[in-house]
Amino acid sequence: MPDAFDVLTTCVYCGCGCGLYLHVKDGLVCGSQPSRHHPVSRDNLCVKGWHIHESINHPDRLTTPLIRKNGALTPTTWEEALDFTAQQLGRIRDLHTGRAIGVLASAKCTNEENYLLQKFARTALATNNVDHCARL
Amino acid sequence: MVHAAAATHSHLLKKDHLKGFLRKLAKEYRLVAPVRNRHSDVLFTVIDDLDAAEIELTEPPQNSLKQFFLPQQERLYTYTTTAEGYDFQPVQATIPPTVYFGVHPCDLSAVLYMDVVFSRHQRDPFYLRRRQGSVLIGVNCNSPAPNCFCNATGSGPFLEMGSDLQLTDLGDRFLVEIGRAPGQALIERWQVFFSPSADKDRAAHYQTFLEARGRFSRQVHVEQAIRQLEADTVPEQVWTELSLRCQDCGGCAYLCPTCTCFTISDQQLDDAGGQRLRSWDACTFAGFTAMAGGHNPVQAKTGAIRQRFTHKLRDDVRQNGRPSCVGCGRCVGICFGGTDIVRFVERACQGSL
Amino acid sequence: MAGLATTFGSGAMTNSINEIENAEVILVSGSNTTEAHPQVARRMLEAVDRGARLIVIDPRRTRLAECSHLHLALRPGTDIPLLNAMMRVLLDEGLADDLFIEMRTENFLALRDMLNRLDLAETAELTGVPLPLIRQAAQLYGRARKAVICYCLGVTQHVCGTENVQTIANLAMLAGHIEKEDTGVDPLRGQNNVQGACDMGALPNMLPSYQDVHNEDFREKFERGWGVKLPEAPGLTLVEMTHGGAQGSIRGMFIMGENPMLSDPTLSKVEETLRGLDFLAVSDIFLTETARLAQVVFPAACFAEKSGSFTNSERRVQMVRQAVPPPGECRADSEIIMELSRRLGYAMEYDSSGEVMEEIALLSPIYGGMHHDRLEQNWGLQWPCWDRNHPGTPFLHKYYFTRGRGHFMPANHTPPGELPGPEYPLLLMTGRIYHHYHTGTMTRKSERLTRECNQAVLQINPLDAKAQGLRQGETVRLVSRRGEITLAAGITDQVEPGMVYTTFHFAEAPINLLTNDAFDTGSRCPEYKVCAVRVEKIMDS
Amino acid sequence: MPQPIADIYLPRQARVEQIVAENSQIATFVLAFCDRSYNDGFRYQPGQFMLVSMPHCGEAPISISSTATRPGNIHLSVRRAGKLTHAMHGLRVGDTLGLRGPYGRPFPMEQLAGRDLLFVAGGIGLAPLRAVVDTCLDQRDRFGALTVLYGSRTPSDIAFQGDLELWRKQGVDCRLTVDAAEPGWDGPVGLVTALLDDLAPELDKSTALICGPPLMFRAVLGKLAAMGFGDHQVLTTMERHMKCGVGICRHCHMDGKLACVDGPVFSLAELRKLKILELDG
Repeated sequence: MPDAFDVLTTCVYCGCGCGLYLHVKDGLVCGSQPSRHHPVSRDNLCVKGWHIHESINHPDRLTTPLIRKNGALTPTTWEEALDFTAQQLGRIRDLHTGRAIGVLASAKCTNEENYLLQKFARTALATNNVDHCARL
Repeated sequence: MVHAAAATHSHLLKKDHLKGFLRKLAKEYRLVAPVRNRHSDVLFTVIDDLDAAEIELTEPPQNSLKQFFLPQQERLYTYTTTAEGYDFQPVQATIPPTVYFGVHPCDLSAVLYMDVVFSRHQRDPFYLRRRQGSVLIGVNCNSPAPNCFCNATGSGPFLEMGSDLQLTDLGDRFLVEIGRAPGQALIERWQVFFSPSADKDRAAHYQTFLEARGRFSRQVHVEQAIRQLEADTVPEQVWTELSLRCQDCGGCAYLCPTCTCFTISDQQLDDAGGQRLRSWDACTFAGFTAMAGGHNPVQAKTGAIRQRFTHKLRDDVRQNGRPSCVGCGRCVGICFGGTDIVRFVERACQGSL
Repeated sequence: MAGLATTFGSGAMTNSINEIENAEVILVSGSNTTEAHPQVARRMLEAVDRGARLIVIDPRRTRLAECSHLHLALRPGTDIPLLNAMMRVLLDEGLADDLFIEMRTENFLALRDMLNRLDLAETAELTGVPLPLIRQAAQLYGRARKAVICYCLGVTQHVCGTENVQTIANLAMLAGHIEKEDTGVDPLRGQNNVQGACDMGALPNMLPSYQDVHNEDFREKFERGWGVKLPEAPGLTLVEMTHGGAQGSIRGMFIMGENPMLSDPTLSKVEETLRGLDFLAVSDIFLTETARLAQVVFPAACFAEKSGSFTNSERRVQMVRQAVPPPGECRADSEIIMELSRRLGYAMEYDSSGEVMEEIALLSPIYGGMHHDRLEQNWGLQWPCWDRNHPGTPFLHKYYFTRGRGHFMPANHTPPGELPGPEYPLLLMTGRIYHHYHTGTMTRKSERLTRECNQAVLQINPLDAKAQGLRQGETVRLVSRRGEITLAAGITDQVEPGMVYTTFHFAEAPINLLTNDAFDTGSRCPEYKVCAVRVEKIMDS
Repeated sequence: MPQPIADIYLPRQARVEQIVAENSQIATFVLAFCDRSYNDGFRYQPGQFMLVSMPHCGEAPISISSTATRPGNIHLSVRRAGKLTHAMHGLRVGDTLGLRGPYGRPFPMEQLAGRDLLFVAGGIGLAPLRAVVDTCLDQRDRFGALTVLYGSRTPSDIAFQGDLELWRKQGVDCRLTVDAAEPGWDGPVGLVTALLDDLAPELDKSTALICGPPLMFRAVLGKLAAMGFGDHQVLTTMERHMKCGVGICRHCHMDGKLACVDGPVFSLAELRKLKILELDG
């Protein structure tokens, strides 16, 4: 692998869907540039796309699962976070049926993730209470 | 600009042997060249696997060498704030010696311009340490792209100086001219790849130049616009129109091979410190000139737009004798509001030609 | 996008973004295109430079309005009468496309009768736009050979959002401006994958590919595919879920990459609801306002750290490719979902996002030919793409509408849910700005974007500012019946007297504390574009 | 092979030795480089500026308000304006900050020798001029009469009171005015331009040095012109956003000139050739 390379991906900052290259150096995204032949970006990005790398490496990124203990969110393991979540959602589902569970998908996540999430809601949680902020 | 007689110390490199030559270079240098990737975009790319890379020498690459000498974002220092004090540690970056192959005349001119900017008042260590270990192998443009206008900025389509080696495509072979000592050294080191050029090769070179010069599809009156700016006769309305259309993307400056404005900012990483970053900036952003407390000496958008074109076409001519627009055409057609430098030149010259 | 679904059968842009620059007339309604969809605006301005006419319908004098040939500065919430008036002009002047109406549409008589009952002068009066301007706009639009209408949330975020959209569709069908290349009706989607999230069935009433939950056949198909019995009753919408109150029917929530604590209307109610839940889990990349209320927070991978696909506004399904590994212990949302699902007794095993897409193609007809290996090539595919050999669809409704015939849905004026009065004399509109995206979760972490803009600004007309004795940049209090915030005053004639405008990106000035949770009965879309407020000067040193 | 290039962007650690609160918004920080030998060899000229680093705040240009004729430490007088200056106001004696410089074209002290100097300042604008006044006082024989006109918002906003006191004692004609009086103020109220009415400078041997907010600046220029000052007899120092300080980053552009290397000190004659906000309004 060269020390620096570019990966073509799709911008997340509006519905236009520009094709942009993320510039990766030493394992970090440190730049972005438009694709010239992409039908939407056509060799330029808006100011948000040109600076998209700045929020990827941001030190405020969450990097560990958090769980509320004694009122405060504290770091925990994936196992505990997943087990606890599954147990809680399962309990509510079994006690009140799936109608008591709401699931919000995301207009910022991928198609595949949204598909999985609504499938998860409709199968594992037995609810059609799944929506996202399409109208906001 | 190019004369048949000028190319005295020139060599020939058969196209069949180009890859072999590059393979030798790649053993001792990091190799960067314009590569057409699988999405059909052409980018200057660090070449890891020469056999897998499709080197593209005709379509101008969408990025320029600026990205390598002045990266979009680079870490200058890390800093710590402890009880002992507030201390900066330089980032120990190792910069491998790099051959930049297949650099078009516009981009070569741009590097020469950057060399001046980064050493005129003070020598910029971060730029120069990248630049010092670099070898530039240029390739003249036989068929300028539709947006090119380097003929109007004096930076193409052929260039005689600026690179270490300068290649001209003569069909089945390249004519190779030596620009500077590192180029000479390369030729000597791998002389087996090269053969002497004959008069007919140099004649073909000149003929190719003449043909290339006739292949520009745009006529951009850069000189006239420079005169208008110098005489301060660009109608105010032109600035107003352009600034209404500018949508603050910064793309023209970021894609420009000679726009070297940068900013320096700190990013806190934890309680004990952070890093100081240098990143590209653009004079068209309002925040470029805004001072702490909010006052901005460049108040209207027109001021920022005026700065962009005036700097490129007037101030740099005053200072360096030539504009810092190298006519590469990268900013042409990419503006969200249709206000690229070619449109500016057209508008500025309207009624004056 | 319920409005287009009922009239055309598909709720998406009928054109490709690039077609816009070939249009002869572009009608933009309720879209601050240069700021919210820069690449679309780029095509509009390119069209203008080629000689096209640009008509902008917007209460504010946006940058696009300044670049336009006709700016119809309507009173907020009067879109329907304005468009009805335009249609009446088309009828009166013989600019209706009779052949198209005859061959391709139904229910035209209902529209014609409604339009003929219209008093043009009165209608124009209602909208605040001079009748000659309306007439001119109608003529431009009606006479064009290729004309597109682009609209955005300025049209949909009203109590009558669905009717607004239907009225736009009526106008396009009346003029015959649909079915052709470079001609159509284009709702611009706000977020990067809103289209995809809808396509994927992240909707309470729709299974993937807009297959109605009500419909037994569709349900059966998915039950066979997924191997479980599916719930029949449509679910609750987002606002119903987040506004249920502390004792609402929803007891537990799982929120993936959304921040309703900033994006939803009447935030105090959202907070009450979320705090009242028995359990809340949030998956996000930053600790958002919503994540702060959760019992469990999962650190998610961002777009640069995973692979999959997004569907843009022009229905183009494109690859998202992983560039770097996720930082720390972050995991992709898909992994999180699969882990939870397994623990809840429904195992989902996918080795890659490509495998998920294969299942999507199997069950969602419009994605029938979408496979990652195909998306990898070229620049993705535009749905509908029925099978592996289908090239995708750059523009919709060629030869026939998705629903068969286009259905005219005549609508009359519906006043906004809340209008200014003596106590709250100003009309507040909300929207986006160029430098920030949605709730600012990502963009406000960017050094450059925050340098350029890091403050909520209340646009207010110089006359209103003067009446209050406000200076440029002064911090003011903005109050509605539901709450109050403080923010900086930006005095500008971009807004008319009596109107103010601001954005929802800033957590320190959460404008949705003020907005009205009245919403459109058709689409459940909240009325963000109109509510009544007052501006108060803050009296201190 | 390439020779090592000096790291011109590397800030050096400096320690706060003393803090003088000039008013509620302005404080003067007395600083010395932690590296003693560097500190001892550090030289600068009046009108030059330093780039100051504060943790997580980046850098900002601050003009030096002390004189090189008193070596050993550097004074930076700072008004709270943005993030960095606010952080500076949180410093305590003994804390450290980052410094690099000095940068910029200084006041042409050689050319000012033998002339009567008229200083006109508003608010924080006295900071860079303070460096000149103190230089003149330390080399008293080289310069003619010294007059300082200083405008403040209110009497309690008057900064540099200690300096004004000292200057008076050394024969500098210091005159103050305020925009709005407070109880106990019996001095003039109004713009600093009004103070010029009472002066009758010998034009052929006078130079004016001005620094202050744009409105004041323009008003003073008008007045001086009316009094007969030629454009060459008026000097000022310009404030701009800066990042590199050494003529590369271009944030401080002024119609073809750069404030960091072509300035910050300019004569009015030089400024008149430029399209800048300060002159065009």
